Amino acid sequence: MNALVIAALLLVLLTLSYQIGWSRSRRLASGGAERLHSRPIYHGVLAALFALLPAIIVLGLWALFSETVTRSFILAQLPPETAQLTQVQVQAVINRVQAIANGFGVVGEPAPEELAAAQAFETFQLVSFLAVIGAAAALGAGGLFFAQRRIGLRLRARTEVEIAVRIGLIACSTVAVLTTIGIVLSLLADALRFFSFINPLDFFFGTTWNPRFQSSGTGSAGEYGLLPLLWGTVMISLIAMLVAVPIGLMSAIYLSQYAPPNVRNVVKPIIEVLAGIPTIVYGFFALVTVGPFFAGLGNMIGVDIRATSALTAGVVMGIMIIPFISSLSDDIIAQVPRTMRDGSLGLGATQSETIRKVLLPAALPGVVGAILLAVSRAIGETMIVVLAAGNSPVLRFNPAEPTSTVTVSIVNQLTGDADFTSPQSLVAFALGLTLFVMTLLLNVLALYIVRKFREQYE
Amino acid sequence: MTIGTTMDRSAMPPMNQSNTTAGEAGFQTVRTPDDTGHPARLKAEDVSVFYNEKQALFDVSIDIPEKAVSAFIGPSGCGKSTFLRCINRMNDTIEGCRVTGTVALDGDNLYDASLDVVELRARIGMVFQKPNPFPKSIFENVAYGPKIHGLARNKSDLEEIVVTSLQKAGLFEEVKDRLHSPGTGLSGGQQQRLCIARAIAVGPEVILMDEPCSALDPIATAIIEELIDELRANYTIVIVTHSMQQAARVSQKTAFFHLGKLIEEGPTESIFTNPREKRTQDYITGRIG
Amino acid sequence: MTIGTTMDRSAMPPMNQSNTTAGEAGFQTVRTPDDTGHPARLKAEDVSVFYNEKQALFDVSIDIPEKAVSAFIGPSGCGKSTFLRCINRMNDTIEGCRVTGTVALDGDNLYDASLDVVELRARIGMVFQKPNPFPKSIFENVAYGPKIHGLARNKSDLEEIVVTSLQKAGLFEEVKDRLHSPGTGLSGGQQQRLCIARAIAVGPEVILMDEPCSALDPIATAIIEELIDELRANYTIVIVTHSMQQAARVSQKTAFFHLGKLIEEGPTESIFTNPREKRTQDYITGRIG
Amino acid sequence: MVDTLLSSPESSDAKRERVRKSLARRHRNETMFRWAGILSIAAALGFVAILFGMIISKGLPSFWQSTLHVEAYFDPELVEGGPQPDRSDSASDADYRAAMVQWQRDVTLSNWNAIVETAVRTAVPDLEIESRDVLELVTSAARFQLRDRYFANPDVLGQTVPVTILASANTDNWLKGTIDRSLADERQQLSPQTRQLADRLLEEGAISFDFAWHIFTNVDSRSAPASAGLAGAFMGSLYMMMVVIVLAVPLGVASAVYLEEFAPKNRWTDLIEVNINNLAAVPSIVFGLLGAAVFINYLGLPRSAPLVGGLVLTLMTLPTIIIATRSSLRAVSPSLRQAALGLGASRNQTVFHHVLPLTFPGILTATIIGVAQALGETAPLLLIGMSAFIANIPANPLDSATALPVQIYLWQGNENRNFFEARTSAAIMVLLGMMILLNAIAIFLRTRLERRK
Amino acid sequence: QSRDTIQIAGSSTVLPFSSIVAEEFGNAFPDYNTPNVAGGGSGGGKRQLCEGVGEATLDIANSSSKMSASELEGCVANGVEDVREVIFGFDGIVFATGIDQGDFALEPVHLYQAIAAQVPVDGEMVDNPYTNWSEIDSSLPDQDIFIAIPGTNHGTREVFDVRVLEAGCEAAGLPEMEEDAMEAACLTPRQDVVVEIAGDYTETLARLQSNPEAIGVFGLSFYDQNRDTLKVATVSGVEPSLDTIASGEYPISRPLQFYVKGAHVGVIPGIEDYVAFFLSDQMAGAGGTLEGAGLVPASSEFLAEQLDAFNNGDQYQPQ
Ligand SMILES: Nc1ncnc2c1ncn2[C@@H]1O[C@H](COP(=O)(O)OP(=O)(O)OP(=O)(O)O)[C@@H](O)[C@H]1O
Ligand SMILES: Nc1ncnc2c1ncn2[C@@H]1O[C@H](COP(=O)(O)OP(=O)(O)OP(=O)(O)O)[C@@H](O)[C@H]1O
Ligand SMILES: [Mg+2]
Ligand SMILES: [Mg+2]
Repeated sequence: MNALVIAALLLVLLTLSYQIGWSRSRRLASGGAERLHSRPIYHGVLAALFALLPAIIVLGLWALFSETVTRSFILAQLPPETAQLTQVQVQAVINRVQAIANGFGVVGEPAPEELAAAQAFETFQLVSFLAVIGAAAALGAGGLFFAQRRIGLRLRARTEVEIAVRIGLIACSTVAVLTTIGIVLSLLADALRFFSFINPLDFFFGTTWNPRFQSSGTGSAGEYGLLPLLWGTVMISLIAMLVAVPIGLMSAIYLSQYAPPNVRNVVKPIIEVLAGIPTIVYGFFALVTVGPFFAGLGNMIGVDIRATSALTAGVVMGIMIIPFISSLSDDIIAQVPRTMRDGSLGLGATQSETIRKVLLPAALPGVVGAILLAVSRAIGETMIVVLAAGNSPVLRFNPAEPTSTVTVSIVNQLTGDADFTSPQSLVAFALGLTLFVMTLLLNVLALYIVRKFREQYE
Repeated sequence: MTIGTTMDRSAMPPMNQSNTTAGEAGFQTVRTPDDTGHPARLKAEDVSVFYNEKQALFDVSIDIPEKAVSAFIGPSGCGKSTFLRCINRMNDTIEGCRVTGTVALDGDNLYDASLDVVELRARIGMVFQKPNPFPKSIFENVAYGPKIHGLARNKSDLEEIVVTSLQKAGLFEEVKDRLHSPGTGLSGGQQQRLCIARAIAVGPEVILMDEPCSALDPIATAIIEELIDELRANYTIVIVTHSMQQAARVSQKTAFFHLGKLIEEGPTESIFTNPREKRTQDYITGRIG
Repeated sequence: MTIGTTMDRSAMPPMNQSNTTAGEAGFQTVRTPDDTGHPARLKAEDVSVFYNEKQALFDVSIDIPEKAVSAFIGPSGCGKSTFLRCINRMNDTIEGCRVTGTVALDGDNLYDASLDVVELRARIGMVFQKPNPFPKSIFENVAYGPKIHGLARNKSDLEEIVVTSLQKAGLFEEVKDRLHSPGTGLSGGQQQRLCIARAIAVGPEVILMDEPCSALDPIATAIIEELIDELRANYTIVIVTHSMQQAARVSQKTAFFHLGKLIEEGPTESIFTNPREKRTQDYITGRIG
Repeated sequence: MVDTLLSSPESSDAKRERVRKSLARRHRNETMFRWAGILSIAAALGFVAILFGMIISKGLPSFWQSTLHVEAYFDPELVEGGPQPDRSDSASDADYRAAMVQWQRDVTLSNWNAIVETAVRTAVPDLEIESRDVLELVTSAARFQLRDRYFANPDVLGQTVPVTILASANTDNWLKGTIDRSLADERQQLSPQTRQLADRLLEEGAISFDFAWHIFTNVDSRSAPASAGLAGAFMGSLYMMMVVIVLAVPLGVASAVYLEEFAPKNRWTDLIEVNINNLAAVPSIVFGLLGAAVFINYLGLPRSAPLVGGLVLTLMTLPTIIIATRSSLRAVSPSLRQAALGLGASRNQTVFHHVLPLTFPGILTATIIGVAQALGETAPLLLIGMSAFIANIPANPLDSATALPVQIYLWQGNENRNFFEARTSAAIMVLLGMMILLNAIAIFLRTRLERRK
Repeated sequence: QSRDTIQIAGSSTVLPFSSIVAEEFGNAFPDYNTPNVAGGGSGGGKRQLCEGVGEATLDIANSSSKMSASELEGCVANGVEDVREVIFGFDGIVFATGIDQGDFALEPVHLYQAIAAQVPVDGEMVDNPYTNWSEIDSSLPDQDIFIAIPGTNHGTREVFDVRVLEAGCEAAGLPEMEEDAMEAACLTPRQDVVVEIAGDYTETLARLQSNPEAIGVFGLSFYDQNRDTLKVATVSGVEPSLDTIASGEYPISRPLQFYVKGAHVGVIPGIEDYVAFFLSDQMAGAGGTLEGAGLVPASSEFLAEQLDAFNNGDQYQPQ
């Protein structure tokens, strides 16, 4: 209901202001001999911006501060002693009042002052909503008035709209940054709580991972050495890359350089399907087909290969990642200018020499980007590892043995049955944060390398 | 040097592409036999080229003499580049391009199934219309050919080849301090000279040049023309050019293409001074295009 | 038409870049005043350009006359294109490029902070060295400029602009049947003419051309030259060219650049017949490059 | 040596010799390279084939399910609650609604199982069999099916009408042979009587294997596994996919455009770049944590809603789309940008009119990969309440819903392996079908775009 | 305009039972929506329950483990003071092998000796030497030891640790040592032949299929539904069944419960009815629907007590 009113308000402002901006500037243009600086469309958009922005800002501010304002309003309604209570208690009281006002029951009989406060709060909610809507509408109209007065031949509407667009783009690219901040914030508190149980040194340098299940009676905390998980992650990702990079890259090369277009058009989407198969399917594929196959193979050649092992998980994960590398690389390689290819072929280079020595180096930054993306995917993958790696977080260097990874442990500990305030469960946050920081460092390094490489050739 | 601030070819007839339709029957190239005694190294016979369904070249037959420069001239889009690409089979790399007829080098048909295209292209080098240096250092650009063909025994060999090639292309002095900076950072003219150096470095027998000087200033052009003149003592050179002056200056044989057909070919001197075909005459005097 | 099968400038002195070092003090451009009565439209003063740390242009000052063709000549890499790009601030788009000094159009400094670069570029059109049509239809290529600048009121208006522009660029006849096929499918020469048509379509006041004919054959070149000659009645035109003949044919004013410096400028006739600076003379007669 | 190599005619033969010598090796390399390419593709396609083969061979049979065709008698003795309340009898709307609810409750409490039982018995009147064993034959949802029929049309009371009832999951297992028919009684899920009854009914033609439309029209069911369907999960996934496409693609492309085309190259943009690459490596469950904290706790959006799921998946796929879009932007030739700028196009216009259209195929690829990844994701949904048993088809993105991969996850964990193994594969087939459809749309768009070029 | 659908999340063990009840509830009460039942683990369910009071928060958390005191503190800190516990039945934990394997009559001590990383041999702790069941006890089949136990993230593991390993440990008679070391010695599994399953029972089943010699740990209901492929082992001579578990004869079982947010009772429509329906004989009682789905039912009196406590608003107090 509220949302509907707001949406309607914004929509009205939008159409009205655009129309006014557009038609006014158009009239100007047809009147004089001089040309408009910007086309009427831009004037319309600019007017719309001027009308909408103040309104949205008002609404946004309200969304931001309403909680604080509401809080202090409720507090003001309650007896002054309330403010003397501890923060948790104050919050509890405020929650009670809000719950009463919104029709949620509360424990115990509500006190009369609480009821009064709730009543006042209800009125306050309505009044404040009306006030905010009114303010937004008024400011929007003001903005529109201002904007339509500015309209003139020399008004650089386009430039201004473009600046707005630019700001919009910047805002979009900050979503990623905000996400990061959000992730760090949502992990940090609990990770710190974990470290209040467990010494960070034991965590970062421990070689045993055995969190146990916290039995209600015993206070056993278990052991939380990160290294076995980390090594498992590295090993499985490495194996996955060993499978995916050659196959993916060679497929991409073949598709973009050798295959006739109709083959390409058929094969490429089929390979892309691999990316869409739910990872749980891969997990079962690994467990039921690939694992026993490797075990059998090992038997044949006299090597002990376990059915569930880093090898199995890595290979299957590699299969899943193939399309990431092949599709992206294919596009990137196809974009290397044809003249480059001709130059090399004209010198008598074979197709493969041209690809290896000219096209690939030219496409390398992009390809490296694709590979990094794939590595990231491999590190973050859980389902396959859960099923295929044997969930055995022990520091072992033989890929034919079972292992486990950081992300699997995160999922296990987080969605398990353990007490959510115990280190068994909190360790997930510490693991998440650690993984986050580590991949961050890895990416900084990668950026540095790619940059260095690009500098050389551009 | 002619000086004129106004146009000297202002009365231009309207374009008359429709006069000579593509399928015209009984078409015959006019040939003036060459008496300078250069034996034919390359022989093209009835070469037609199709881009998908569209025919771009019609039954071209021509002999390219050894140790001489042959120039292809003709208006834009007439098929000069297309024919040039037939000679080292670069057309193979174009999707949908189909070549019929034969081109023979020393009597061996280049379109023979048993022929090795790679070897062929090492023997018949090519320089393109738009400069296309690799995104590598200047040195690597030139060293690329010799490396893949295994022409250098060792590093110093390679360096020597690179330096010599750059010198011959008239680029060495300008880039000697930055041999290891990227080739793409050069100006247009420098880039094209780099491409020429790159082609020379492989030591081909025939060199095909598709408007090698179109991006060069007169001085650099002169250097290249001089180089072409030097090289023709030992090599067979084919050059596509828009500049009739250039064709006149550097070539011994000229072929005139028009709308995908080879209209006239013969010793440069006779083509320019005494064209036997009306359209050649018209083109040279600027009446058709 | 000169005919010669041997080189006529075979005794070339070695390159002498080191003779004139970049930092040379007290350098002065030689100017021959123009008496043809074209008022200056563009005035450049002390323009220097740096690519990152490297200075590519040194204190260039020049007046560009209205309703006339000015030609920039000079050896490859001397900074002609760089200076041309200063005039419509295309250098802004090159990472690491920095321009000092002022360029004024009708007295307004183009490097003024309040100036709208986009508007400027609509007034000062540009044609590039390498043809660069958009990967769209021929029609869309030409219509793009008029569209974004709101020059056409309706569809038929737009069509008219497109057709006129194509006609002026001498391309209409060749492409009229395939206006809606892609512009990138044309041959090199056709592509460049398309780019010229595209620039004309915006109706600029000044047109900058960076070797517009380097990819064209003589006939097409002649058409363009004729067009330039026609356009100069109403427009200010600046052309960079490698061909001294072309400069001589089309321009009223010529400026000679060498190693990033403007060596000499003046009426074309006097530059070519009576150069006052030794280096200009040397360049024109082919002794330096 | 070198000089002769370059100019003297004698050495030309020597050079050719040298080129020749290496030629065999180079061609071998070429062939090997080519074969490496072909083998890679064959391997990739092989994997696709194996996976698909596995899934389809397992999942296909479950699209045909044992279905019972019998005549049901709506016995007035058994159906309680009296006549349906009439609108005119009640004073107000509220009263009417209350009366209606009461009636429905009463009707529900009737012994519908007895009606079901009778219906089955009439098909094989001669068989002596306990009612428990009869009821085991059919899905437990049968009684609600008959009740709903009565709700929809109270006139059937006292009539005998033909009804189509699904056999229970265990009956289906028995009839299809997914449970070993030779096993001893104590290892069978059904009593010997029920098994006999099922076989008889099949013989009589009362049970047939019908196409299981309900997989597409029903929602999940725990108490009556035989009638479990995918409709809810499918719609949930569809809504989430729409949210992801609507949000992630514009956001991702806008970020990529800003970073690649407009952003100055400085520390701030470096930071953003590293940041984005890093987000791609964050395990998906962490996004679930973030989503639970931000969207549900802080912004107060509803739990289990596809909108929230879509938002979380958007954040998750954003880096993929940004990275891929950036690399295709980077590949657009600078001369094109110059051409537009030189015509007086502003930078925005240059980017939006010329550069972006060229990167469309790249963006599409990025979108497919990103959306596919999002579509198959389970872990983050666990934390925002979407790995749930939800009995309604969501009508909008704010309704509770689950998603296809979650449904697959739930089904694969179902105890009744004999039945749900195939059903899980069937669900995977539907998910894959959705993926392939998505791909097909993208390919269609891509070829159209490429043709226009 | 408050939310009208009950939100439930938590333990994956309780999930099937809870979903069945929810579904039947939706069918039986046309005036209520069918509740939404999500997984996410007991910990996750309780975490979400304790995030606060209000529309966007959970109403009921399913759990296979008891809420701890610190968890309750966390709840209270977020304003969730009134949490009510409802125990509705028991979960039996069984050992099973593939159908064509030998018969196992296990004792906790056998399992301890098969699983522990170190076992006492002649009064001294040594690395576990056993590779074949018959080495542990000649009554066991001659079969390689390979056993899949629940991962440390599972509630089942707790019961397994306490009822099997610790019991077995005691029976085995470990040498004297400190309490912590003793616990570690009892509870640390070996890595080579023991695999900890982090996923659900399907995964355990898949492991049995890929390694026919393996023994797996399952819930009773899972075993019951897969009798055609699984063969159950007796523990201490008792065969697991609904009766033996309900009577306490079979040693390995645990209570299943859910926690209700008192503040939502009466606000979110249907919570009281849902709880009452859940605890009715028709559902959780002996012979009820949930028993058919493998729940070990509690006695009618016990269920009635639970319902009374809930209706009285008795708040949960951890021991
Ligand atoms: N790859 C191609 N696909 C289709 N048509 C082509 C292709 N390349 C060239 N053409 C067409 O073939 C004809 C001959 O082209 P070609 O490039 O050989 O001309 P040209 O004489 O070299 O012209 P220019 O002097 O402009 O380079 C032209 O009409 C051109 O449009
Ligand atoms: N983007 C750039 N970055 C660095 N240096 C550049 C760049 N563009 C040009 N230069 C350098 O600036 C100098 C002048 O280049 P410019 O392109 O202006 O020469 P030009 O006279 O147009 O040559 P040409 O006739 O070959 O086109 C050259 O030495 C060139 O290497
Ligand atoms: Mg050409
Ligand atoms: Mg230039």
